[in-house]
Amino acid sequence: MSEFEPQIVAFFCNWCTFTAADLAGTSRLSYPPNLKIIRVMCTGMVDPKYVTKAFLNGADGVLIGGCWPGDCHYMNGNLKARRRVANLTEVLKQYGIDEQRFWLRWIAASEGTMLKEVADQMTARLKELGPSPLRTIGQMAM
Amino acid sequence: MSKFAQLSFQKDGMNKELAGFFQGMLENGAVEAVLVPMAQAKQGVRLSLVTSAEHTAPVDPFAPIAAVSGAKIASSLTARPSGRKLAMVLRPCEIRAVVELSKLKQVNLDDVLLMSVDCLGRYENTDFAKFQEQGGTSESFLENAQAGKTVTADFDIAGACQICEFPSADNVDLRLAAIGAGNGSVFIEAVTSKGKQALEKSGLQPGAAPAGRDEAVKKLTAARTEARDKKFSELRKEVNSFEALADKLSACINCYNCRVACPVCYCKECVFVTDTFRHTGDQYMLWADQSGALKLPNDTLFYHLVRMTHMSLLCVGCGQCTSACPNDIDLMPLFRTCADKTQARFSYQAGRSLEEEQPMAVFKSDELMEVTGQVK
Amino acid sequence: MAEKKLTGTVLIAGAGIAGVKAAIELAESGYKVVLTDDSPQMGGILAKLDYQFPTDHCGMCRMLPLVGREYASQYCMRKSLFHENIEILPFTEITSVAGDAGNYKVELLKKARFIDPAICNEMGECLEVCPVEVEDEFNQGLTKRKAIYQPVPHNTPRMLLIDKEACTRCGECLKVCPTNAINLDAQDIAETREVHAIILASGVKLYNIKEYEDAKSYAVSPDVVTSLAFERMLSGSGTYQDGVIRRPSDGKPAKNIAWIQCMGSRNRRQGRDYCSSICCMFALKEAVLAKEKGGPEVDSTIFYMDMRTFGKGFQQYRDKAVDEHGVNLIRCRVQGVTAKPEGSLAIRYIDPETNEFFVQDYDLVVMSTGQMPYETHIKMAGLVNAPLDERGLIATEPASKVKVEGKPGLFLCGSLMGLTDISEAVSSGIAAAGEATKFLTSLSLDKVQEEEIPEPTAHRREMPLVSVALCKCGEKPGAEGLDYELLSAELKRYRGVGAVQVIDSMCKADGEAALEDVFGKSQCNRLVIGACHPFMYRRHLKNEARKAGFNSSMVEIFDLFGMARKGLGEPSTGDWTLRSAREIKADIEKLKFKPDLSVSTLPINQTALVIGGGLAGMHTALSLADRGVPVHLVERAEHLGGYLGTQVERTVDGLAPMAMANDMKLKVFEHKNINVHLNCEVEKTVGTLGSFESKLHFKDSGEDTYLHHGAVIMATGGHEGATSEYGYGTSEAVLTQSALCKGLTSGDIDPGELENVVMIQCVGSREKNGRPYCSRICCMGAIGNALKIKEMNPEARVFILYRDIMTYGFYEQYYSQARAAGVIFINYSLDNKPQVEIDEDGKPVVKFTDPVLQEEMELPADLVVLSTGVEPEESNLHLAQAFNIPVTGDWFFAEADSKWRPIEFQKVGIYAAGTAHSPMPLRSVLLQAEAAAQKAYTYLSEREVHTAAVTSLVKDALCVRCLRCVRICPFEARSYNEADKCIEIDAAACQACGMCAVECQNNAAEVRGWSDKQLMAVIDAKLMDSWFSQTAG
Amino acid sequence: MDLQEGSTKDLWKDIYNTGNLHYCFNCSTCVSGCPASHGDPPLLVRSLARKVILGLEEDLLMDDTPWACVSCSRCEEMCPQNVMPFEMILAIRQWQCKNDETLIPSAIVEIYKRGYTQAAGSNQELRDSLGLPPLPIITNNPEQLALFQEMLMQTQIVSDNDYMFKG
Repeated sequence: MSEFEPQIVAFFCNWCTFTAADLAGTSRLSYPPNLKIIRVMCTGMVDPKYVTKAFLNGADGVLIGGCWPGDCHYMNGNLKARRRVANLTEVLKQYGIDEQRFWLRWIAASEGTMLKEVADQMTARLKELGPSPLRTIGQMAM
Repeated sequence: MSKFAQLSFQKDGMNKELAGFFQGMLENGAVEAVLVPMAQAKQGVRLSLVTSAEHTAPVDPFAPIAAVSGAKIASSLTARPSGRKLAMVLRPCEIRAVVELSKLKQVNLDDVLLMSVDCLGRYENTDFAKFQEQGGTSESFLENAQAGKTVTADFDIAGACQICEFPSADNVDLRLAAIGAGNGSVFIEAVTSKGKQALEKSGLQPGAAPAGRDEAVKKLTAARTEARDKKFSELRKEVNSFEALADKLSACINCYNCRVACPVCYCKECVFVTDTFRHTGDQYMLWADQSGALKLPNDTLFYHLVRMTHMSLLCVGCGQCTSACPNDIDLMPLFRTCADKTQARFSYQAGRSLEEEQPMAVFKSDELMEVTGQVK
Repeated sequence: MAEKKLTGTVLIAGAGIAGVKAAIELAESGYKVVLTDDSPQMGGILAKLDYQFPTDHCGMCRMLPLVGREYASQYCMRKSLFHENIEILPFTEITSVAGDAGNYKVELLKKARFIDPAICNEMGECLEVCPVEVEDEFNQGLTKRKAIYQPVPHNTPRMLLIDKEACTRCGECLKVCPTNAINLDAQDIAETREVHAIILASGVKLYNIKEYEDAKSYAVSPDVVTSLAFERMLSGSGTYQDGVIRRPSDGKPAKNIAWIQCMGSRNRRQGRDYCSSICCMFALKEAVLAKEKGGPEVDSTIFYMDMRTFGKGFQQYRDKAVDEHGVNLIRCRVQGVTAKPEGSLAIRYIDPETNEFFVQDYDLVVMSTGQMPYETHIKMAGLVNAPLDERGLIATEPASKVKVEGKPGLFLCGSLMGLTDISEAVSSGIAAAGEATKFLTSLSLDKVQEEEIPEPTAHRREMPLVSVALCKCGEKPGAEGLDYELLSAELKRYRGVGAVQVIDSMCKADGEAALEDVFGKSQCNRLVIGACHPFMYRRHLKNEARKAGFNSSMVEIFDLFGMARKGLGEPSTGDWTLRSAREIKADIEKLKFKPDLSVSTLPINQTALVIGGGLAGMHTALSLADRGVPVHLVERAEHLGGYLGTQVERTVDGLAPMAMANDMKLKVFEHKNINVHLNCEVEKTVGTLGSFESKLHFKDSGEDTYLHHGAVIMATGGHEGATSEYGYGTSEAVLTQSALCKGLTSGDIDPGELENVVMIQCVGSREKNGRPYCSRICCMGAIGNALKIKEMNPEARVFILYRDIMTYGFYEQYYSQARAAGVIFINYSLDNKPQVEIDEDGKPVVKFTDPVLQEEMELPADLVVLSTGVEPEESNLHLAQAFNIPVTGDWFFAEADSKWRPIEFQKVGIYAAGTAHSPMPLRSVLLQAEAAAQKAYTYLSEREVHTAAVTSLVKDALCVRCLRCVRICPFEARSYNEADKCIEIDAAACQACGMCAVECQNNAAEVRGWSDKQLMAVIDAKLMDSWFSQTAG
Repeated sequence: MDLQEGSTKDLWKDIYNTGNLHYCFNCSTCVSGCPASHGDPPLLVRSLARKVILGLEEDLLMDDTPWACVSCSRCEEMCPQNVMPFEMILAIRQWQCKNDETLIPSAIVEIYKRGYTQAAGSNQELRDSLGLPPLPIITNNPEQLALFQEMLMQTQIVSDNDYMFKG
């Protein structure tokens, strides 16, 4: 029985966090393959639908990575993302998916190390938590 | 300071008095039209748009029924305004929905005189029919309900109303106050200056305030709030996992009636019926391939969860979703418990005020730090 | 080649921020650019800064073109920059420049990198084995690097090179290099470029504490670092890896940190009589960040002489730093630092308030090392044989900061102009590009002609069938580890894939044929290309695809060496291949539902509207008109000239605003392209970039007219502030600086009769309950007048009571001149302002405290002269409404981004110039005017501009007009058309950030190419793979 | 202080007429590391410069601190404006003497009494921290001091004013 490998869908902003991921790559800071990175132009572009769908489709965790407040290429997309995340968290929390599985993190272009740390931490945390409760339902959302 | 006028009547004379009042308003040009619940030819009571003073006789604003949310009708009447002065007589939950819709530019209150009726609850449509057959009238309902007797032999007021903590409405110009008015009288309270003018024009003599009202409203609110909290904790115990949620929604047939009936689901067409969710056959096959078997329609849970994220911030707890469900899924408590959380997160309360920005319409750089828990 | 001559080409020497901005600007307006830099990296010191004042954020990417964005790279500029029209040559020296304006022959020397980037597969095996370790200059020597290194860690491609000096030629790298990309015997390569104009942007050096002896008494320990080193200590890519600010010596957390200002600056004795002009804000920012990052227990102290917070928002930043963050400011230039045996650093200083001495221990001392002019000036001047002025800087034309004196076709920008901060560097880059454009148009040179490739029709309605072309990069051995067979097999199996083809080298000529083959054979209507570093020649690949018959919006390009490869530690073939497969499948899904992205063209009304007839407005108008752009110049008053042009005779730096204004007036009125409207104001405006309509209201006649124009420049200027302090208005002898200036020129005031003159600075300025900002020009103004009095009557005693003398950059020399002339400068603090009493015979008596002697002073003055600062025009408020653009709390216009877009507004097509933006000296006003003109010209020079293909759209049938999208759009790109009752999109303004799409709950708002359909399909693909890879083991 | 009455505008011309003096912008470099600034009263070089520039004649005549200067010329080396404060201090001393032949700087008395003008003990702490031995101060050595004072008595200025030194 091989160890449980959590599936993490990671929405990274094109400007800061995706650059950090790149940087981590070139700096040979390997981060766990559990991350399924999806590049979006801005965290403000991440629709709650995407997160919900990811969970319904069996993701064990969802990570949204964007620029620090003030750094956003589009001025304030990350601030809007933060409100939406807070709202969606309240909804999912009631049924057993909470902040431990759904992360929003600010990771600047230079913070390759932080990206690795966040990825490692989240993977480790999810390994502790085990598979997402939604996996068992097997009711997909397409 | 608000102003009161009293309408006194003999038994079964309430609606006649009210009809007189509306007639006055129309005749004296306080408004040019009134949207108000009216008794229909055979049976039932429906919101009706009255433009002639001669036709106010059948008004029955306190009738314990709301077949369709008045907020939706308010939207159709004002989103593209007629320019004519209109009075709208609505229940508190409908008023709260109107408040949210006006923030969303779906209701335009410019030429509107907003009136509320005190609400002790409504019966589901079918139950209301029975209620009428059993000879129930608005007056009898008001009397019994204030005495705490809403239950009849085989039915009670809608679940939403049983846990509704808003018997009286805010953000209105005029209130039709029945709670604590004592039998044989209804009060008309002018809340805003707009309301005062209208009241004056209607030709009624201003008088004293109903002595027992505030007390009675407080008492009722307290009772309903208690019932609400009880319901919340029950439901949270019952539906505390996605499995439980799935069970709860197992009867769902994806007819989307709940969103059609929902007063704050204001989209022309729900995203779930747009191309975004229209897929090809092989797409379905592929999805089935992954898990071996695929429940269809496949997006039940997805739909309800997304509707919660979209609408719970604006949910006013009217319960129309439950009423509309052809398979008797009691959606109201699901939404209210969710709304309770989401609205609290942004210390927002749907329908509380016209000034408060809706949570998703504003954002600050130095808020919700706990979401990321990061400091520079 | 004759063709080349036809296209206007500009060489930009120096790829610092100013040079890069100039390059982007020229490229955006369609000219070719050759951008060189001596160093192997781009971005100058900016590459090292994670945070920039006064926002404490990064936003470099906001410099990228907005409208023409598809021609340039769209990612963090730390990675690097790509633009169709820019040839970037890092690590390249200019050895000689022959020829003259319009026809320069530039000899370049491409220094040997010893690693061929075309072959290098970037896996960095060599980095591992290289035995040589040297100080890493990117981290200011705080860390070590190998002899083989990557100049900037973010760089993509990595641009590895070998440090010639450090390399021992041991050959270890050669052994491990799988692609034989390393050649230790590589030679520098000489090349020639023919260009029409040259922009010098080589910047200046920073004061080097190792180089100069006057740093010795400070640099006594490794824990005394430079401000740039401290920047690296704070950076995520520097030494701040574990989130703690540590001492270089022993790695202990630094809690008590001191900054010492003016290291190497403001030092006549060392022949450096200038102010570096960035260090004060730099130190304030670092002091604040140290507290924010290090936590409350960190203590920040700055030792300074004058805290020069002259820029927009700087003073407010200082106040915040002190009041909210508790940064200590001590006005004392200390003599040295003492390293204590136990490792702490002792600084002895005199407390300016009490004249008491203190000795304080610090864990870390930061030396604010300033900018050093001259060296690069001399070098550059030598190259292009440009004259140097008496200050030792490259001489520019009197009023211009960017036009080299007597050298048409030769321009300056950035710190070569004198010492600048980012904001002015960026403005100057734009201005220099503007002057260059002017010059190129005067030679009637062409813009870059795009290769016309017919766009094949998109087969949208057909069932999507995707073909995949995998480039082997000419068998680049780097691709070993990627199993092309397995990958193609895996992809062939995937539904919706019509064909998979491995092509030898797509980027080479034969790639084209191969693609045509793919298109011909398969019936595919969409194409995914997998290649290495596709971002370098993205458009090339797309064009190839187009030629082959694919609609270019139906083509996705995948980087085989990108995410799939990165993040793998030691990749086993399987991992890399499997990852690539997953990523490509995701791309396939995204592509399947991709709509046809046809570029829309935006018609441009090639006329400009300039609001404000002051020097800024007139200069902008002339600059555009000279390039053949028709201009409407609108002025509220009866006459042109504005405040400066009608009130100020001379400025301290020898300009004559009034004369200049008169001269401009003549030109303006005579100019066939300029239409002057006096006595009128713009009441309201509708429209967007390219097609504005403004309603003009004439005050006396009461008439209205309507102007149609494609762009707007706000040049509303400002005026001297009002005051009732210091007995102003109660005595003839109390007057403002401008009154004194007029009096002196008109002769109404005779300096011969003056015995004592007292000037008071910052009247109502830099006060929370007054004007919270610094007006920047008052110190220079006062000094100018003081010098004039001294010159006409050396016997007169002139006192200047000041808070901080703001003579930044080379204005410092006027401060020195004034002191030399005997002007006496006495500092006062806000809590102990001078007092002015008017005695019985109306003579003002000034009372103040001399902080040096700690003594109350009293002096009857013949004149008390007040510097009452600069105020913006109230009309800004109205204009802001009319044009839907923001103003600051002080009523100056609020630009889009204080550093990266200082001239623009969020709303495209509207620009600000001069004092409308913030108070500034005349030369800077003209610089901004030039820049604003250029920004507008970029669009106004075209009949139509192509908006980006990827923009947001409205599905009207689904739209309920709730206007949530309008309210949330950060670029004012969405608006509600009252007449047609529908949402309209300004395709030029839209940046496709997708916020509207999320805000709109039923997707009535959507971004082309980023639809929910596509994104959700991608999510499917990502997870789908994970499911079977789990089951498949 | 009334700058109209109480100051001599051109005093600096008499005392220290160099182009450099006026460049002083009171940055405090001269004082922050000045050994004599440890004295009591401290030598505050920048204040002297300010007094000269303002022309505070009275004040300056009474001022003993110039005599506390130990001629280390650090101020000279560090002054960013090349004011040459040490030169200025010497100039002030000369000017003081010129203005009052009878002036006997208190510094001489100090030298007579303890062999030096400075509170040399003041940096003992620093010396200890650096593991340096205490300074060989003559007052620790009475008979040497006696000889020293005897020697000074030979000089004219001391013997002529011996009343100031005895007891």
